[in-house]
Amino acid sequence: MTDYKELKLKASSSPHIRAREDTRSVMLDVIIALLPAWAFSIYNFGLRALTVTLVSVLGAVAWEALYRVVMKKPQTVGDLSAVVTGMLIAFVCPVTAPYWMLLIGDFFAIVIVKQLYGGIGKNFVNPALAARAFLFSWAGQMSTWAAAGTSPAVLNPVDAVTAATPLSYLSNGDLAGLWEAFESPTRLFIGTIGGSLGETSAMCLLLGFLYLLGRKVISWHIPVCYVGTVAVLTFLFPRGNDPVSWMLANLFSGGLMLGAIFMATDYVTSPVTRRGKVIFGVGCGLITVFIRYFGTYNEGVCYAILCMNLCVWLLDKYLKPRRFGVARGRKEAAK
Amino acid sequence: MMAQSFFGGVHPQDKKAATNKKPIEKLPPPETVVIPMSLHIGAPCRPVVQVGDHVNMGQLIGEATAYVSAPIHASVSGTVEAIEPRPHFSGVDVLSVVIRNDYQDTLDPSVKPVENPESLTAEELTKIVKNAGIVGLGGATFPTHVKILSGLGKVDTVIINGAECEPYNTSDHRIMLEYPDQVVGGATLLARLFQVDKVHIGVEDNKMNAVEILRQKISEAKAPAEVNALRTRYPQGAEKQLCQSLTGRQVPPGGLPADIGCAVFSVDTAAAIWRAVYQGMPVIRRIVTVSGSGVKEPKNLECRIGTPLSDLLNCCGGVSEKTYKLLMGGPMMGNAQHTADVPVGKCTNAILAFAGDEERTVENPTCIRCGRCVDVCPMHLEPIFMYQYETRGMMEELEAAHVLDCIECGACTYICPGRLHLVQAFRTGKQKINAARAAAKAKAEAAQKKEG
Amino acid sequence: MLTVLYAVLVLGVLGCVFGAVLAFASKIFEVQKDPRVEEIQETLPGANCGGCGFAGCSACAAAIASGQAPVNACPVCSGERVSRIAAIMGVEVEAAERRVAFVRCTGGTRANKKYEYIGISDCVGAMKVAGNGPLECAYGCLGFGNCVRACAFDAIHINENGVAEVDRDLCTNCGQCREACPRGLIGEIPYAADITVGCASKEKGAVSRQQCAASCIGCKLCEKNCPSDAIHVVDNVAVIDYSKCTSCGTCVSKCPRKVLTNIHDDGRVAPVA
Amino acid sequence: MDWTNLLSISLGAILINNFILVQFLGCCPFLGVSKKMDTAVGMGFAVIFVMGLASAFCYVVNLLLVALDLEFMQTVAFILVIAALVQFVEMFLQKMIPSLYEALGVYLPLITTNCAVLGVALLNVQENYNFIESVVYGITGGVGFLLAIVLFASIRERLAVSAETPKCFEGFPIALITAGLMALAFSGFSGLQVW
Amino acid sequence: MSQQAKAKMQIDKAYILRLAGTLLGITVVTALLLGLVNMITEPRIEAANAEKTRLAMSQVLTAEEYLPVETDAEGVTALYEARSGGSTVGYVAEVAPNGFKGPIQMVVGVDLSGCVTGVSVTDNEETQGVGTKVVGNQEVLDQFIGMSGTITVGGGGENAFDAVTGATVSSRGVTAGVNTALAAVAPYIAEEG
Amino acid sequence: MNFKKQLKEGLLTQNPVLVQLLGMCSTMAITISLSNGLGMGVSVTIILTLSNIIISALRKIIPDKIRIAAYVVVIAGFVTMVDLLLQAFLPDIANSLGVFIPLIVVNCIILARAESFASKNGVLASAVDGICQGIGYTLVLLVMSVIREFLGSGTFGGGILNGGAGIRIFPEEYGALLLVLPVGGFLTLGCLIALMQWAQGRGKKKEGK
Ligand SMILES: Cc1cc2nc3c(=O)[nH]c(=O)nc-3n(C[C@H](O)[C@H](O)[C@H](O)COP(=O)(O)O)c2cc1C
Ligand SMILES: Cc1cc2nc3c(=O)[nH]c(=O)nc-3n(C[C@H](O)[C@H](O)[C@H](O)COP(=O)(O)O)c2cc1C
Ligand SMILES: Cc1cc2nc3c(=O)[nH]c(=O)nc-3n(C[C@H](O)[C@H](O)[C@H](O)COP(=O)(O)O)c2cc1C
Ligand SMILES: Cc1cc2nc3c(=O)[nH]c(=O)nc-3n(C[C@H](O)[C@H](O)[C@H](O)CO)c2cc1C
Ligand code: SF4
Ligand code: SF4
Ligand code: SF4
Ligand code: SF4
Ligand code: FES
Repeated sequence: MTDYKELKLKASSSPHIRAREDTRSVMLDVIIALLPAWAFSIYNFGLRALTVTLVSVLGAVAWEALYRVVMKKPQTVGDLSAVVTGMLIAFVCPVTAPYWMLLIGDFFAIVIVKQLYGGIGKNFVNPALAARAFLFSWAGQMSTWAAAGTSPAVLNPVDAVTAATPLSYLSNGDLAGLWEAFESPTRLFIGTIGGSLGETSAMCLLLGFLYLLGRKVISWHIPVCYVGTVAVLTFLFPRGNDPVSWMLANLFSGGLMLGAIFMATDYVTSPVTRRGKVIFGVGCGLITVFIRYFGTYNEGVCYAILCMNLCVWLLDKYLKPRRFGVARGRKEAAK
Repeated sequence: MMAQSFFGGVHPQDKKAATNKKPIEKLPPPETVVIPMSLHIGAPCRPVVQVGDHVNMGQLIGEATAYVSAPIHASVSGTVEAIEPRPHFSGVDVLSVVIRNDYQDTLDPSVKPVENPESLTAEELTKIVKNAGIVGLGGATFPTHVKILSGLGKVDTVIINGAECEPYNTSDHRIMLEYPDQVVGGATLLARLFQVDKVHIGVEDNKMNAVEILRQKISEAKAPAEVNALRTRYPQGAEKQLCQSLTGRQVPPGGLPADIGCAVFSVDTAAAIWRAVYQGMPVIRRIVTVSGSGVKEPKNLECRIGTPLSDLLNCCGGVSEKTYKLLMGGPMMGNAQHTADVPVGKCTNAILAFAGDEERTVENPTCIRCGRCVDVCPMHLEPIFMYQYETRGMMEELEAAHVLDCIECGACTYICPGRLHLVQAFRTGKQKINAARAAAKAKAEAAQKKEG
Repeated sequence: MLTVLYAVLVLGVLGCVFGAVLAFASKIFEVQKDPRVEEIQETLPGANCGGCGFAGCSACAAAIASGQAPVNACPVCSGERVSRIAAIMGVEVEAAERRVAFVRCTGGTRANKKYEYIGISDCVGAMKVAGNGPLECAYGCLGFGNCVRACAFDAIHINENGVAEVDRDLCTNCGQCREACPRGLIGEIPYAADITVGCASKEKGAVSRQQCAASCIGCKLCEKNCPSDAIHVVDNVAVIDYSKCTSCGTCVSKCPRKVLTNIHDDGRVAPVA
Repeated sequence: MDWTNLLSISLGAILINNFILVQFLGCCPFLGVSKKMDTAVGMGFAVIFVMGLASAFCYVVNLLLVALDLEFMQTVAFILVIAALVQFVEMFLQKMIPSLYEALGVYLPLITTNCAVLGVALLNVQENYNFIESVVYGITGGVGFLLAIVLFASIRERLAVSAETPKCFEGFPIALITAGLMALAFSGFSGLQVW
Repeated sequence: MSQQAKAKMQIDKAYILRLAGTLLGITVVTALLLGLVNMITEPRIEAANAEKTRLAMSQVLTAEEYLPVETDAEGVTALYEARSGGSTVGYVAEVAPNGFKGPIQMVVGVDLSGCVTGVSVTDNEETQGVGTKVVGNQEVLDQFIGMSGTITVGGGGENAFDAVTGATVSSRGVTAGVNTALAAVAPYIAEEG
Repeated sequence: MNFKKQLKEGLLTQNPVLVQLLGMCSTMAITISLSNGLGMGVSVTIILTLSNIIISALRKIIPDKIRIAAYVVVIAGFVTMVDLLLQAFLPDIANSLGVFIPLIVVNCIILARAESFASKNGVLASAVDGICQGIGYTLVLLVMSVIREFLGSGTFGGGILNGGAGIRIFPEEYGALLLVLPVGGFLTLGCLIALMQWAQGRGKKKEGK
């Protein structure tokens, strides 16, 4: 029968089976969830939406590969997290953003924010959002918005047709002007409006949300708490006399959905416990509304998430799960 | 009733279909059995036979040397060939008694049923359990008589653990199907022992046929027992989680089920108690599931304690040459073996050989902070941080993160997409903490001695 | 001119007042401290390695100053440092011979493996997996570097053979690595020692020959040939009595397994062909 | 008393013109005492305390200087006041409230040479704040410092257990980059106008 | 104060005197030096500042002399009457509207017909590269020349200031400053005319 | 006394910013143009040298208890003098350095040198120390300024060359604005110190071999 001495055995500590999901498959799920929004952006902004995203993804992957080679560290591009970062960087930039800017953004996100701290899982702020904040170095480029339904030239989009985004109406409290320009909340929801490449279609982003929820890639806590907080605050403190439409306008414009679904949920830069996630989401919502109402930036999502990123370790540290076997509310006996 | 469940846990593919319909086969006893003198938690036994002695089946060959210890019996009749360290499934070599089988299975005169099983006192029953060498057959191998003694008077809920939540394993399932009388009989004895009017038998709801058979036997025998179908979720069978599922109570940190009035026995243990009482038979056999992608013909086997692992595998048609892992125990808690020479022990509920992609380890495990480990930990721990503390040598933080609460269920490791070796780090960390504690204690004691 | 006068006045008054207030305050709020604690602490290496048994260097300094610990309590401080502390405390100590840690294994990649180990890089952790870790030899260095992580002085590293090796110049003999090694492999030799035994296997020769290409088989050739009676096989492994060893190198040339090395020859353990 | 004015001063000092992350005042203690949370918190409170006191004292001294047309002596006079104040407070605490001294003591001397304290005194003059405003600005400036250093320390604790930084970036470089990324996040508040 | 402390202090009178004396000495010498340096530099600094203001004013409205005028208009730090050849040619207002980061110090010249003759930014904290596109670019600021009444930001028309993209806040700031100046000057022009 | 050794220490091995990590506020805050860097560097060097001299001269007179207060007054005196002189003669630089000139008082470098060097060494040595450390500080400021100005605004020599506008190297709209903002200060100094540590590491390695 079998000669057991001949077997090439391995040994490890238990458990000896592992779930099928790994880092790569998780990232692949996120990419899949981003596809509807990406497809919509190509519909909305033309071919340049495609090329901009491709350049950004390639740039992110190339920087990661390069860094790993230069630093003589094991190659990690296979885990696809750089692809996600690259896609999201493109998603948060205007479609007219020049390619060189995207490459700089990729560099900032991948090398400075992520790899200097050791790569995936080690960075403390969201690479794509940090890149966006850094790209505000070129504030002019970052606040020129191609109008929906136009297709800026793939190579040199200088004379692209630009238009105001819903956010610029919101920051002036000009609800009437908003509906004049964008008709109805339905249009905002569908997303045939101006704005960052991937943020316009709440509909497609929510589709991605459902996919991620179904695949159990993310839990509902952060997105729901985040969007919920914004909804409550904008409903309670509307500008203009129509709280409901003011609230809807706030929910469906700007990067709120993109941020809440794909960026605030980034594992690496959000708390690991449920209670932590709830507070994280609420915090993001508060800061977002605060900046949208009072800030000089029209959009607060990026900075809100970045600021809450800074608090993650505090939330992790002070919101531990309740210890098994210790009754709720009772102080844990020391030993 | 669908019992309330515990927090966390995972749901791996159970892979039980390979064996759960296969009746238990009796494996012919081997030429020699190797019986280690350590088949339980606690102090190892002292051999009471010498090389050259003839022993009977069921004869005492190793006697307990401490309070937490259990006697060991010969599983075949024959001559003692050697008493020396031999490979043991724990990984280290252990002093073992090697018996050459004379194939007579001469029963030792000490093996005889109790005369008046209905009127046993708790004391007598405990003594029988002790002499029969019964230990936790669910895997922990804690001497059952010690558990009974420490629980007497405190326990108001007796639980029989038929969860069998580990994938692949079907030995408990087959016991419940084929020996329901023994299980129910054991439950009746335990009910009498702890003076409770009902024993809860918890069975995961992927074994509804066992639930039905047990219910039928209970009503036939009017036994003081009740079967609860439990949600299929690993680690439903871990005793703290089982207590929580059935009673809603949580065992306090560092505590035992007895602290919340529970006592948990596995179905096999219950059956063993019945056998000890009604047949006088000590623990010398074991029902083992042999399965896994490397095994040609998965089976449930009944074998003698001390049978080498290779015998069982051979009985199942041998293993594929691509086999890269041999396990004793289930895939979540079992131990990897480096040789097929190790013998079956009292705790061996399964032997698995893997030749497929079950392993799925990666070269550079990296945490992506997904938090799943935190979500699944049934003990409400935060494996991600415990891992970081362990690997950075931050022992104080590790201890403060309650690593000592970890039941090593492996749920976190199973789910981790970064493929970290979480549980191994916690085992290591626990050992280091305990070693440091012991060292500190020794130091303090030495200092005291100096002064005194 | 008036401005200058005002300037002088205002600042002068401020200076005067603060000078006086601080002077009063320093008297009223005076707190006595043992200045020696600070001095000793400055002399200590500040690595907080814990080798002394106190919680870091400052605790050790306090203990020395209060007389609870001897002036040479810090295992890391040698020679000059100890005498400086002794001077601070006003006592005398005699200098001890400098000793360093030594890893008694050179097997590593040359030792046979039972199986492929998968798991964390931790010697204690590896020993919890089947058969006390992947090596056939139960005494060999596992090379997962618990000792390396324990050393506060960067004095011990895993070499290219996959075994730990001490940098004798950096080693302070604090003993942290010794405590960290689950194999108990790390011994102590005089800093000046030349000849070392690179194996700790107590296995019988026949067995250890099978397990590892770099094992001491207890053949006693060294013992028989040593002109100074300085090397003996104890428990199947050679042991050197450094008080007798003259570094003549006879044993090194006789050892059939090349387990003995003169580490000062080329500064490191010679690889076996 | 104009509450909104004080509120907007506070908001400015804490978020918009955070002393560390926007104005670069007090970087040495920020970087030096932020390895551990508890020390960072201690430092933060010590700074609040001293910045508040310094604002008040310097305001009074400044009245004198202005009256005598001696504005050019502000720097000298302020720093003298601060140095003396810090030393006095240190001695006072050491004797009278040893527990507080244990908590804050080691940081107090560091504060003498903390740009933030002199900075707040000078900025108070520059912004023409009255007494109450000055004190509020001093205290909330300290609160901004506390916020920044606590977040910073918490991140550094996280890095200590998880980051794998290239060797040459270990220690201060990565701390500075971390501070830079924090400043990036705070830049979202720049130009905030609530009232 | 405890008896003990008193005793201690008495013993150490000399020490205290020494402390106070040393500090006194150092501060006195420092103050002396400072006072002297100040005596030398003060006139120069004042002259430089005055020259700077004059220069800025002459840039926005050429005149022979600028006489300060009392005003209580909100937001105006100073108001000057510009005179040439004995007659008033216009007014110059110093204003400090809020920009992106802080106040923008600027001077605005207004002629007797109430039209802007020039705008000059003397000090600002706007962001380099963004705000400076407005406050640092004389061409942009020169847009204001000739405007009167209330100026709007964007929207086209005669009295509209074209905001610089990406620097709307700074644009609004300077426009507000000009409007403040115009409003402050208006009553005087009305008097004059 | 060894001028060469002290210079090497000031510039490299004991560089006040890159190695001793002192005086970082001003280093990060003002280095956005060459003129700023140069102005600040020279001011600090002068003040450092003068205060070192005075403190060294007075070191035997000043009692320990009021040591810090006395040093601080001396330093503040010099700072104010420099400030007044700058305002009078170089108003543009004084303007752009703003509050950071008075803040030289609390620049940790000056007090640190006073404490650790001038209060223990002779007048001449202290003067040399002041100059060397000042040069080391100035050098870092210049490097920082040049990098940030170049990447941030696309110019070289801002505030000095080309009538104050600096020599334009690439169009302004391509400049990475954030590098001249606080973010850039932190990042640039971080990278510079990393570079220094890397060089030190290599130096050590070479020595080892
Ligand atoms: C040192 C030790 C002492 C124990 N003491 C008791 C006891 O007094 N009573 C009891 O019911 N179980 C006792 N146990 C057994 C535990 O309750 C439990 O069955 C065992 O740890 C394994 O359980 P598990 O398989 O759920 O991990 C003890 C176990 C150990 C290791
Ligand atoms: C993670 C985990 C899973 C377990 N699963 C089972 C199981 O499925 N069936 C079982 O009988 N015991 C299981 N056990 C052992 C029980 O905790 C407990 O030790 C046993 O039920 C006590 O009975 P015994 O002493 O009779 O073995 C498990 C333990 C752990 C820690
Ligand atoms: C770092 C940074 C600095 C900025 N500085 C200014 C500034 O000084 N002045 C200004 O008007 N806008 C500035 N902005 C731009 C404003 O935030 C805002 O985008 C702009 O005023 C809106 O302009 P728009 O409506 O013309 O697109 C800055 C933006 C960034 C990212
Ligand atoms: C649910 C999810 C969301 C993610 N969001 C982001 C993101 O917002 N920005 C980003 O750079 N990477 C994102 N990633 C990819 C990856 O986690 C990220 O690059 C890490 O921060 C790298 O350490 C995301 C990944 C997942 C699974
Ligand atoms: S930490 Fe321990 S108890 Fe929790 S899931 Fe992991 S192995 Fe199980
Ligand atoms: S499951 Fe794994 S990857 Fe996820 S947080 Fe836990 S350890 Fe990290
Ligand atoms: S090698 Fe061992 S004994 Fe030597 S310094 Fe390092 S830890 Fe201490
Ligand atoms: S010497 Fe010991 S601790 Fe060090 S690597 Fe070898 S086995 Fe591990
Ligand atoms: S230079 Fe040290 S705190 Fe500013």
